[in-house]
Amino acid sequence: MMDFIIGHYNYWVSIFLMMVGFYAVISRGNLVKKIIGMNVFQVSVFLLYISISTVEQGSAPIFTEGVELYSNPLPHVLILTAIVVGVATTALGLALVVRIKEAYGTIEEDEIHELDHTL
Amino acid sequence: MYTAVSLAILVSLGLVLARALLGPTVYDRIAAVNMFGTKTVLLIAVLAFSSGRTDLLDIALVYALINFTGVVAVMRLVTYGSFHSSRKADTKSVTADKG
Amino acid sequence: MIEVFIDIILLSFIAVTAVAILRMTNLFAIIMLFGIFSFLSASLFAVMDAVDVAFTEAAVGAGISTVLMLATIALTKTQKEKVSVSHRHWLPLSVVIVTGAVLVYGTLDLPAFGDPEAPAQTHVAPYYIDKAVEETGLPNMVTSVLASYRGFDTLGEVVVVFTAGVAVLLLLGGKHRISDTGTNEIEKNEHSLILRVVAKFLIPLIIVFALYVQFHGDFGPGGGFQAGVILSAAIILYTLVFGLDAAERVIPPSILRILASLGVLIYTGVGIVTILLGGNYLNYSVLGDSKVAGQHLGILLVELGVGIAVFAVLLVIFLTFAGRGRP
Amino acid sequence: MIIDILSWILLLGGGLLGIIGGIGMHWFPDVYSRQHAAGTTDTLCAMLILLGLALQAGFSLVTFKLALIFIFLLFTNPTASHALANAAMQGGLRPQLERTAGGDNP
Repeated sequence: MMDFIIGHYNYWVSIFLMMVGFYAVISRGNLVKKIIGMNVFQVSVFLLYISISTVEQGSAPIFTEGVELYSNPLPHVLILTAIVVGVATTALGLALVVRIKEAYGTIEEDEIHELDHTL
Repeated sequence: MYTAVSLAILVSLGLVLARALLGPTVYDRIAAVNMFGTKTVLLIAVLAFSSGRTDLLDIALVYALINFTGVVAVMRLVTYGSFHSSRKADTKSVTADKG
Repeated sequence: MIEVFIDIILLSFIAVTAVAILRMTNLFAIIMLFGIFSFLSASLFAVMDAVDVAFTEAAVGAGISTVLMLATIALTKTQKEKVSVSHRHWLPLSVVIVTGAVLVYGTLDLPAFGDPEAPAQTHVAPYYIDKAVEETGLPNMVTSVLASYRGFDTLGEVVVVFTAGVAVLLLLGGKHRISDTGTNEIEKNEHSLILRVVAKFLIPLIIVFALYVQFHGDFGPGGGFQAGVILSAAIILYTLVFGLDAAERVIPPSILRILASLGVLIYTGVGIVTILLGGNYLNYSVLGDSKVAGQHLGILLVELGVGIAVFAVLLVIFLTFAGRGRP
Repeated sequence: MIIDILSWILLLGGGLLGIIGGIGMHWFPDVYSRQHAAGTTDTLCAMLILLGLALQAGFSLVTFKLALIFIFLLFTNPTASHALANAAMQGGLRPQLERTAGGDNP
């Protein structure tokens, strides 16, 4: 039982983080908060991938003499690029938030909807 | 031996995290983030030795360097209100913080 | 054993931090906590043997993303999230709980953490682990998979980063005047002497370290993505301490735009050269006298292109954010 | 052997200081005293642990990297503390000079 919990704890925390991020995106009205929630979601996916790539007693995937067991390098590659792409897309989202603020004067979703209706 | 040290660092990480969560002012949080960064550097350095993967020291080095950038950015925002002007901003709005 | 223990403790910390991020309403405090969140995730990657990933997260999370979020806070002049009472919280909460429960049910069949017999470990990964060192002559398998085996994938990612940079420029790049900054003051830096002296000492070291990461990436953790991020963090530090105008004198934005395009051009250009030399697109084996030498040269060039592109794009994004609303 | 014992003492001392610094962040009543507790212990803790690790590593590239981390932390940590205290002062936060009656300070 204990082994099962330790063996799946990583996945459960990833899912928990994913749901926290998801909740922040769907329940909060503030756009910056939504983007931060999206980032939390994103990090949870990274954690899940890296958890899957880990091999017990394995070494980092850099060739060294006398090491036989390495972690899986493929998820590392995917996540490494995803982190940089993630920050670039976050910047794009934040730029949109700045423009929304300049156009509407607020970054609260409710107020933006109200302004849209009154126009 | 490394185990004891990493445990000690984990305990202090927990305490610092609690300070970052509790606040009460922004400056407490900034100090907590800075200290958290240093402790992460140490944790990774100790981990590099306990697992024999000295490549990890490069990561510790990055943290030691980049953490400073973040802290300076926060200071600049708190003091000047933006990244381009050098006028003193009205900082009351930032410092009035209730977690 | 101790690594599993550290892993569990750090995961618990990260869960607590995420909940705190969700519950807080002060955006400034949230961004501080997000910095801690990223520290924790990078430590977790390091514990889980993903050295290169931890490297990237360390460089991105501690510097760039915090700075960008702070810039947004400054530009939108919003410190506090408004919590509306009328929001019905039960609907999103129940959606989240149901989704989470389904996902947890899904994990029950997953192989345990660190299982060497898991399906993910038995398909394509053994090929990379066995052959990568022999075929490319590089000890760092992540670099050879990134730049050679999955070169198309990485090209796509670089183009996405480039496109995001272009989009940010289009959204925020134009001159935008804010009415309340009427006084035209001379940019005079009032930051304390200590900060300036220490920054002068640190910035060259960061740049040298970034170059080390760029060219040592074939042998140890590192590579173009990490080096580009670290290099742009150095210039961001310069901007923060010496002012935006000084930074734009050091690296004019027009040159940065050319550099961003140049990085992508180097990457695609290497592909064209391999076609002209009679190989497939991005098959570096034809570049050198022997297959291994060609692979080595190709990976070096491609990583250089990635480094230049990432550096220029991230810096363009930061300078655009920082310069928005400048009188 | 002596080097081993010495490095263990340094490592343990560093770990202990880390915990003390963590407690210090909760013990003191205002930003400045908390920052004092955090900043001073933090730098010394880093120094001790890195020195202890360097003794374990012997003379190699690893020691050089440790020395670099050491130098960076030595420069950036006090600077960050200084900038923080400076920003707090300019932000209008006054240090608490009197002891509060019901506080948790000693």
